[in-house]
Amino acid sequence: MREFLLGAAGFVLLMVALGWIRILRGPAKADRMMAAQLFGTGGIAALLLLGLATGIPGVVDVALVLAVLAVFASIAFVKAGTGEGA
Amino acid sequence: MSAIADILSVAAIVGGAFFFMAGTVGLLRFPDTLTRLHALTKADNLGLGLIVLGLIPRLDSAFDAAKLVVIWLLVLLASAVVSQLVARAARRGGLQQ
Amino acid sequence: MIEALNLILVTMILGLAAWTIVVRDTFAATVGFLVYGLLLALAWVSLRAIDVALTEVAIGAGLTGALLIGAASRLKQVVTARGDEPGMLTRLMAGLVSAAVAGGLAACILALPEPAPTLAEAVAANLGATGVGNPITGVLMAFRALDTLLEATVLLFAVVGVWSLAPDRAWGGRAGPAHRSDPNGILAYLGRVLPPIGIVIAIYILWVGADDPGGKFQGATILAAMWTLVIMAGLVDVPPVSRTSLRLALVAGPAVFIALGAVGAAAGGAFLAWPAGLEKALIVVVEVALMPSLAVTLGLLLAGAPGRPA
Amino acid sequence: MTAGLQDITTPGGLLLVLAVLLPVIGLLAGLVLGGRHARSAALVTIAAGLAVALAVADAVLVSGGTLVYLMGGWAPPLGVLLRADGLSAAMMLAAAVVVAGIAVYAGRDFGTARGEPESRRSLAFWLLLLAVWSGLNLVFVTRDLFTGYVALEMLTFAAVPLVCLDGKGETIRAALRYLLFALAGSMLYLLGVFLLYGMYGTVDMALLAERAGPDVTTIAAIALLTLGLAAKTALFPLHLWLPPAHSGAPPAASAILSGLVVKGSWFLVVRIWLDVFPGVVTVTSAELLAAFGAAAILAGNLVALRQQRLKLLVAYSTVAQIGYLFVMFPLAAGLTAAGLDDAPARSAGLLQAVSHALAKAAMFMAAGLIYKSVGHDRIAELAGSARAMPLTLLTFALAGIALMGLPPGGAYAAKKLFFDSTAATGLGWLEVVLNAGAFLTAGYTVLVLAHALRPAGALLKLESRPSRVGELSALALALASLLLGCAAADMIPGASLAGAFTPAGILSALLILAGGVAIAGAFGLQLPWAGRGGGPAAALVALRRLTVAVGVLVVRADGALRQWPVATTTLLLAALAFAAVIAAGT
Amino acid sequence: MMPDTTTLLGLCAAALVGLGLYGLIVHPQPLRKILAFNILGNGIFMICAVIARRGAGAGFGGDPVPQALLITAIVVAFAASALAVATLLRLHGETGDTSIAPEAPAGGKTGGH
Repeated sequence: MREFLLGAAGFVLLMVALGWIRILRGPAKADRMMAAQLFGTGGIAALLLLGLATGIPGVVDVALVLAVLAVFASIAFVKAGTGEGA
Repeated sequence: MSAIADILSVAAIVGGAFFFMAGTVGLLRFPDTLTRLHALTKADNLGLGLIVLGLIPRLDSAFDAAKLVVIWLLVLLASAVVSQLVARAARRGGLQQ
Repeated sequence: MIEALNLILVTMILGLAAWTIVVRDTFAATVGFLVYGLLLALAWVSLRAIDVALTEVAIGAGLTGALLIGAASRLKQVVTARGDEPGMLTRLMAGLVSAAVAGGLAACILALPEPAPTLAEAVAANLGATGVGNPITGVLMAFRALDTLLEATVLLFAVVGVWSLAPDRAWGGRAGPAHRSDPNGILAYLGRVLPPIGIVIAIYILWVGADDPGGKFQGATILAAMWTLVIMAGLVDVPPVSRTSLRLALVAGPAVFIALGAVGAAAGGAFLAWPAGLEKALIVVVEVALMPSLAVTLGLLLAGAPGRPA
Repeated sequence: MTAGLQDITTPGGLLLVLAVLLPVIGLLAGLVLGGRHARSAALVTIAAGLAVALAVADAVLVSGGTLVYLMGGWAPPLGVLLRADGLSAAMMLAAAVVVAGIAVYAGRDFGTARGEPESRRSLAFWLLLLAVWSGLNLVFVTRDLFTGYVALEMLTFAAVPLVCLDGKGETIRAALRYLLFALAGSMLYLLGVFLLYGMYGTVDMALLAERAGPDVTTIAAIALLTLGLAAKTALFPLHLWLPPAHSGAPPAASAILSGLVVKGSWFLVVRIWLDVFPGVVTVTSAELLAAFGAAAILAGNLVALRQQRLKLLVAYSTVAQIGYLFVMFPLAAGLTAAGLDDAPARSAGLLQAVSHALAKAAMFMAAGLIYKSVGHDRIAELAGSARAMPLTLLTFALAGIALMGLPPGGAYAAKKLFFDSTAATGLGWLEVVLNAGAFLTAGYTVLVLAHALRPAGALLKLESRPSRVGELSALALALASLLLGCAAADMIPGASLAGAFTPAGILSALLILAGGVAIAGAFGLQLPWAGRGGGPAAALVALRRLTVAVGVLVVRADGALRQWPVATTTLLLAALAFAAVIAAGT
Repeated sequence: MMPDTTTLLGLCAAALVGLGLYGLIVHPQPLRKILAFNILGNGIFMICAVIARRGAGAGFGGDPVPQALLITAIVVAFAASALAVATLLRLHGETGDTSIAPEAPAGGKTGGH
């Protein structure tokens, strides 16, 4: 099971790494923001998989903080990028 | 019991990973911003959701399980707000570089 | 398997870092940095540094990311001018020298002694005397409490420094741009929904910090982020720097820390020695007092210099 | 584990904690009270801090002990140790005196009148002054390399905003350049600290000194620590940030930056080379460090002579004076290698640092008074100023004499100590550099004074009279620097003034002054005596053309070295060079 | 033969330091220098985390002392970035540009303005 979880973490990481191509290509800021959003979600998924596979205590808390801060950073980011005041 | 949980777990995680793949493919292949946004939200909502679902049986405490659900809800919230802002800005055409 | 995962991780980290350095567009570089910070969290977990991962995720990726993105958006129209672009020779030299330093460093890391020297046993042997269960909290609040006190102080110095950058006409006023938003819009909605959740999480992280990974810095960062979010949503404004209550909030944490540290000196022990039997209680009091002050401090650092009259 | 506490913490050790925390408490109070009260809080704190520094000096310098304090009762390697030896106590006292002098000087510039709302400049100045002081005291007493890192950042965060208190564009640019370069330095330092932990499992100086050996990682760590600190000290050629920052700041702030802040990072170099790794560093590597210092002395002084503006001249003089601080290292290494006590090197370095702190603060204060009263600081247009403000120009002259190393200044005593032991260590080349430095320093002092002493066509009209209190506080610091040699003669073995006032001694002092006139004539940018009387001989004109060409060349080279990419590349190259030289010697 | 975690991440850290230094040297735009400074910092922090991991013992996953030092250093580095960004924004507000190149060779004829 451990190997399966680690494999899943690796797979998710590889998938978001492919999303990086979108960051590279752009062309619009919106695409970069979406790719970053995908990275955030994938990163949290990989972190949870890695944490439970290795049984390190406290990883869920890291993911929790990451999730809260990711919301915050995405908003800061989208606001800065779009000037959207909604 | 444990075998059933394992099978469910594996199935959910495989499903989650699949949706991440779908999200990435959509992000790369779809022609314009709004359709890419559509693809992306699937990865966010379903991909992480299924992985969380698959991991919950592997946790010892209900508290940790609750934290996992909160994480998923937080990501959903972020995704909803970001999509809305990006979509609106894209419609106004304010995002071309 | 774990090695393969690490290899993927390291490749992605280095790729993103390199891209962040070389890409021309500054906004794109900050995107890269944000994503890269996220991946670092996985590296810290791989290194079993959960407390560090919490801090780095909260401060490194969250706050620093928001800080840089805000700056990038305010400097959008800046183009490099005045023939500042370095020439080929400069780049070549810089590349060679940086590579040489990195190579030397790699050699040093490979040459680190085996078995590694460690204070883990010493910390374990003395942790009982601090009353806390998390060894890192023990180090930060007992063995090296001076560093923690000075760190809170150094943040305060930075706030004074940032404030001193205000234009004179704005002195006493508020930092950053005024945020306006549709009171029924989605951002305002988020600004109402998320902070209560964030505050609960911050308090939880502070609370578990005594015995498990977590603590005041991480909690304070979440609070600062929530505060900033509410500001960005246009629900409240940044307080003006001349407000006395704001200044009290800034200094309260360090002041309590110093006062309780002095209790140790007065009780016949030493400055920052927690009297026997009260160790855990006093550490918790200091942490609880520090967290709001640190949150205000970090939030103000993020907000920047006053730029608008109150 | 507080049982063994009494064994190590000495009575009076709490003074060290007070020295660090009193300014912090003053800052907290000043921030809350705000407005006018910030200044009152600062002044009360400075009075109390001065008393603490005197008490430490009494316990350490007069009674000859050391003060030790275990923070929280925890001994290293787990805990953090504070210790004050003679070096610490003397530096603490010097810092306290300079801070007090600056506070008196700045009283009017940074005051807030009753009823006036809080002013940004005033609040920031007083709080940042306290912040700098706290960081300095921490540098002087800590025996923990990581706490040293925190102290360095305290200094940087407080010093950088002082540069641009006036809010002018160019000073903000200077502040940003300073901040970014200093941060690069901090990072190298921090990397060195972490590597040492990886090698030895401690960051305590005494434990490291016991355990350290000459292996690759330790040598790399020493190189990183040294260069990180050199960048923060602005050791030539890593000085790109210093001239604009120190010359653009308000004069009271320049006095803090030039007199005190650069000494903080230098002090940690002393600890690292003399106390932590005397067994690892080699004489050759110390000579390399001194070679940077020698280059600083020559280039800094020459560029100073080519300045149009007084404050830039004084800033370049600081670049040169920082060089003096680094010539002590090969002497110490040489004495240690020869199995001798390195006390003369320590004393020489200490005297140099204290004397410079006092004199340079005084010089910047005097330059500030000139700027404010005359309305500009263009050296060539200072004619008549000596007559209009004699006390200020006297201060400038006395500070200059102290910097040249004429008796009875502290720098004179330092040089004497130095020359007395160079013979034992075979460092004659440094003696040549030091003497050349004295001539060059005399050169720009003479140049400024000659301009100021020139009678103005009409009586110079001052924009405002210099503040009497300001003049007196500057003069007091200059006199303190000049009389430091007398105090040193009493307290430091080997630092006697005997011979200073014999005919031979007086002759050599006069020789330096005469040399200064020649140097000023050779390299000065605009000469006060040009265009009067008959033209000088053709040979002299040709000679001056040559020397001016040299001066222009040095200025150009300096401009090239101060480019960001060049300076940062040099920083890394120097780190690699140090690692290579130390490794080659062991 | 795959290198173990600490070796691999140690080498990664050294590479990050190199990348950060390169960016710090060549980027004319201060904001990019601040970014590079953060990457340099991350590399240094990672070295410390590797050192902590190597010192695991007494039931801890890593030596707690360097981990605690690291937390302090991360917070201080954030304050440094914040101060740098504030200075940069003020420079931009005051002068309209963000260059930190020296104005002109000091001294010589151009010293006064």
